[in-house]
Amino acid sequence: MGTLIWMTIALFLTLAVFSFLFRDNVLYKFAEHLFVGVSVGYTVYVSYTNLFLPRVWNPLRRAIGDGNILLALWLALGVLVGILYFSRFTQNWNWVSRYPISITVGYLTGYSIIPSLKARILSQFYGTVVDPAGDSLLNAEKIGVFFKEPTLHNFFFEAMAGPLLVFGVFVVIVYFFFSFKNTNPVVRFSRNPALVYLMVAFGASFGYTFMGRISLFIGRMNFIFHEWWPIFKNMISG
Amino acid sequence: MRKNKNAWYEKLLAIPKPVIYVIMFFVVALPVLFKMQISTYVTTEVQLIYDHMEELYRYNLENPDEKKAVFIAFDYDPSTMAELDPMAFATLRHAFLRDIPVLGWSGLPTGVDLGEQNMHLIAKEYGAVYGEDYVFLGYGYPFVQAIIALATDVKTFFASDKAGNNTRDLPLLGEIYNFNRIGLVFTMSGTSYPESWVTYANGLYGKKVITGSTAVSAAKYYPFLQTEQMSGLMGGLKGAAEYEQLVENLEKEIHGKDVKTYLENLYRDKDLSRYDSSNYKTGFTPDEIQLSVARRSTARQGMAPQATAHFYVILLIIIGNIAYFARMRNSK
Amino acid sequence: MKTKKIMIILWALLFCLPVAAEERAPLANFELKDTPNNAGEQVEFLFVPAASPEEVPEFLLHIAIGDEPVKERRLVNAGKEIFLPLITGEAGVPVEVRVEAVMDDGSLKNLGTSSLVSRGEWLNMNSMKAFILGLLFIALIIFYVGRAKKGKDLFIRKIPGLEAIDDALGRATEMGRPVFYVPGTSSMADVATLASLNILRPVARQVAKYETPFSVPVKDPIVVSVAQDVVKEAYMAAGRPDLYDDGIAYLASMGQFDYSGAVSGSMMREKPATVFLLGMFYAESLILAETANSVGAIQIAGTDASSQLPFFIAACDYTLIGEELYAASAYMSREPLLLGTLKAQDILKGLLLLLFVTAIIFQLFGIDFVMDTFLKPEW
Amino acid sequence: MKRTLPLALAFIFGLIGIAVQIVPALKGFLNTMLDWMAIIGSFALALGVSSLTRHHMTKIRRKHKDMFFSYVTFVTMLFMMIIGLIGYFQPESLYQRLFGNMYNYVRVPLDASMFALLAFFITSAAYRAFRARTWLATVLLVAGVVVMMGRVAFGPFMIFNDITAWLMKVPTTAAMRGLTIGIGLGIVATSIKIVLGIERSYLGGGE
Repeated sequence: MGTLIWMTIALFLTLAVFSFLFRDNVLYKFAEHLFVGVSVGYTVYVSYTNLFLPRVWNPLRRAIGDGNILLALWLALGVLVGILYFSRFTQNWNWVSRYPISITVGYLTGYSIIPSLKARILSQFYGTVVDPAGDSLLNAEKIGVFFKEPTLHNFFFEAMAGPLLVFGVFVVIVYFFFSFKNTNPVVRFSRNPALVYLMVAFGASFGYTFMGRISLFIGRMNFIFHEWWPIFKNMISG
Repeated sequence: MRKNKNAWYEKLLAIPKPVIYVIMFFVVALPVLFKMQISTYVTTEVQLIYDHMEELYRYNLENPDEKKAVFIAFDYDPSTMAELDPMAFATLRHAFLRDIPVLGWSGLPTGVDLGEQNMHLIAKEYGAVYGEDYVFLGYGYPFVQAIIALATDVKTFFASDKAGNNTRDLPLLGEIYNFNRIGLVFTMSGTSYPESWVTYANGLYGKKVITGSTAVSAAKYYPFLQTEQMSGLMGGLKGAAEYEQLVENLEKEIHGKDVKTYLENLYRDKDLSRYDSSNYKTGFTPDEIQLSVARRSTARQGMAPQATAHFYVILLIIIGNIAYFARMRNSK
Repeated sequence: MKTKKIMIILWALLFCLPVAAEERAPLANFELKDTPNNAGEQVEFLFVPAASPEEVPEFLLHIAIGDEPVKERRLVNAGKEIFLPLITGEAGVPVEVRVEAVMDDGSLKNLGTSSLVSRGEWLNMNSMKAFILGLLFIALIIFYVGRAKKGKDLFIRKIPGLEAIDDALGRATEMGRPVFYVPGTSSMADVATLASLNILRPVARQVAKYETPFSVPVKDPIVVSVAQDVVKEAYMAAGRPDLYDDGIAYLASMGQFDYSGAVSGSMMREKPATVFLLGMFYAESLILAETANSVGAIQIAGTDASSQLPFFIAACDYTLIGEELYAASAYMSREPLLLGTLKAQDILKGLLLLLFVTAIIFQLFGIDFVMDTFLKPEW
Repeated sequence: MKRTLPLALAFIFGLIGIAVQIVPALKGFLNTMLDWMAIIGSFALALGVSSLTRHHMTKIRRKHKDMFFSYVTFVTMLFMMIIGLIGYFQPESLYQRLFGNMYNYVRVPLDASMFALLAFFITSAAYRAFRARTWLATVLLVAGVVVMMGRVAFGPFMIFNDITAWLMKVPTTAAMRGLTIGIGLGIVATSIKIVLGIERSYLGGGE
């Protein structure tokens, strides 16, 4: 019985959210504000139990208990810096809150430099010279496969796949040059091919994702028809 | 350009969004409601999975004292449950149907409860005994170390299983505790964990790795199939539906057409003292039978609304384009 | 006589050698190695079984790390080499591994020990390539910023999404409807959020000038305070501090979908004429973009999340694709400092492309040198 | 103090961020640094909650017509925090169960349903965007439709499945890779600008 009540609440909230598709209404407003409240309350709870206690409070107590003064001081300093955020609640001292902000921003941006260079630049280029198995993308053998057995499949999947990939990466990168004029022959030449690659990629990704999004809605329908309804039916029939 | 507001094409071009939404709602809801199923076409990469499992079954028949197990890594959490649960169900079913021992864990902290729950759920439908036929180890963390532990003795890595039993007390783990006696590795995940399984389990120890992935990430695993680093792949609901179909055919062959009667009689003549009620309660209520039967076709039931929704959107696009061209022609 | 004796012994030895060699043929080869490029928190144990699985089904390892009690691990002989990372925790920890072979009759045979003291390195050579590339980038930036400061005119191509901003803001003013600015749904850890806040400033200044109602719903608590500062300074710069209110930038909610639900709700109620969706987005991108479309707003979107770009392209009027988001602050401010970095970025990109083409050409002739030296990322 | 010190802090901590990656000996410090960021971030949460509170308080004070719903947000927020924390310190209590139910039957379905709205939005976006207005829009349209057909292809239509595989493997990978490289450069450039103090918008931006 208890489960049924809770599941009915879930059903009601599901329908309230879907009602937004037609127009903004009281049900949706209620669901939306309830959602914000529950979610923020939950985030505060999680931050306290999963962040503050295990990563601030307990290590601090342990560090003091173990006599690890250096670590304790460092953690306490972190707490102090964090407290500087509260200066935003004052009128004249609110610029103090810039300190924790610049520390966070500085550290996080500095930290992102080397991984970005590695993962987003070097390894992407490297992966365009050779495939994961270590074969060259401009592989004469694969083109040979096509000439031995000239099928459409071999043409697109073997012979042309590598060269087209390399060409595509090249023109797309050139397309995003900002400081070269359109009269530059390389820039002018790669413009249209780059746009074709981009549009194919966007169209294909859109179509590819469609299925996943529909699955989500099917999930909700399954909940209503195959989870809530049988239990409800059993309840009223006996 | 003067617009003819009453022309048919103008009306089609400006279909109000709520209308699109309502039709969409029915296009998906009706197949779900009427449990419509469409026949699935089994692709080679899914057939491979089935064949590998059957091969393992034959091996076990020939070597009854040296049975090999299936290892299932439930590397997913509730966010990708809709797509990956049906795969896990089909795999577990196939293993229990063929009496293949099953070991499992989850590589995600948020997937541990889900994985354990799923194992007990399906085990119950085949009367499998915890500790003898299957074991859920818990949270495989740190991930790579956990995989490597499977090369030596997994009992030293997991001193106790998820439920807190000492792993040395579980008879199954006394026999099967490392890769030597594991025939297949399944990983179901929406993350990049399958790549790690390929690197370590396949690369280092030559194990056959089978991947179940979400539809979105399936594309990136095809290269691994070509190089045979992966021995099979299920992508999204479609892959799950294919495997589900194959397993159901097998089940009908073994248990007969009527699953309901099979489930009702399952625990009738069994020695119930072997079952630990903290894992699952033996016997089925009518509700549970209904859910179990429904669960055998979750993925295939998802396929029909999937297909209708796709056709609906393609139809919409075609209508939009026809109307657009009609407007172009008339304005010229 | 003596020589004869020696000769006999030598001959005997020579004949014995194959026998002795066979006896000494190791059942396994193993070695402890220091893991390079780390702080000594881990060492590696490389084990290559030489005996067949029938002969030696298992090996027994006795692992001693520092003062910890000796651990035993069984290693099944699969005929494959095995690579075992051993955690030492810090540099200077002695590690010793003794190996025994478990023969098929169950007897144990000692194969010897391998030991080592874990060692930390000063520099992670795996990151050096990226580090040097970063230094090169900094040098280029300093060079081109210097040139820009001297007043050299730097060309920058048109970016349609940014050209449209003025018109979009003007439209909101004419219609008397508000402007919404969503600075992405990520935290400060994403550089895209910072890029978005860089665009927020000129937008806010323009909005203040036009006296248009403005709303910046945010998802992350730190981003809220930064966004408030940015908007406040922009209103001051526009000479309208009287219009500023701390409620312009506010925290709408903290989770992915409660945030998008709350923002879509506000859009439906306040009917903005212009909506900016700039920054890092996840699946909620389309919820925001479609709702904005439903209320008839002009949407200017931009993100570096390539998985969300298709949705913005499909649903929005203007989209800043990937990198354009980062170029925007230079484009809009025309500050020489920022334009200089943009030029440096292009030059570096050109150099990398050149390197890439060279690597491909060399690779075609079977020379991996360029590729391996300059492009191979080592983790 | 107001501007120079924050810029200096960003510079120093930026260098620390770089250093922890190239000096392995600092690895232990990296974890401490991450803890530090978590500590500082946990205080920002208070700012967030206060901003949200302020937003809704203003609505209530101005007697906005939706002020009732602002109360809904307040009450549920406090309710979740209080029962969550009581439940945390009294495991297995009624509070913990109530909190669990609020999570499973209120938050989870709301989250899933909001996410599921995408099924509708993606349809209307496709209807609007996939029109052959220009030749480029036609490319987008054809690629999109072919892939959609490929995703549910069966029997004789399996050819679409092959085309889909090719489209995803070659042109899509190429374009995404090109984008990723450019974005990577943009990220690095922006990061360097911030560490060097060239870009200072995040401090409010005034000179």
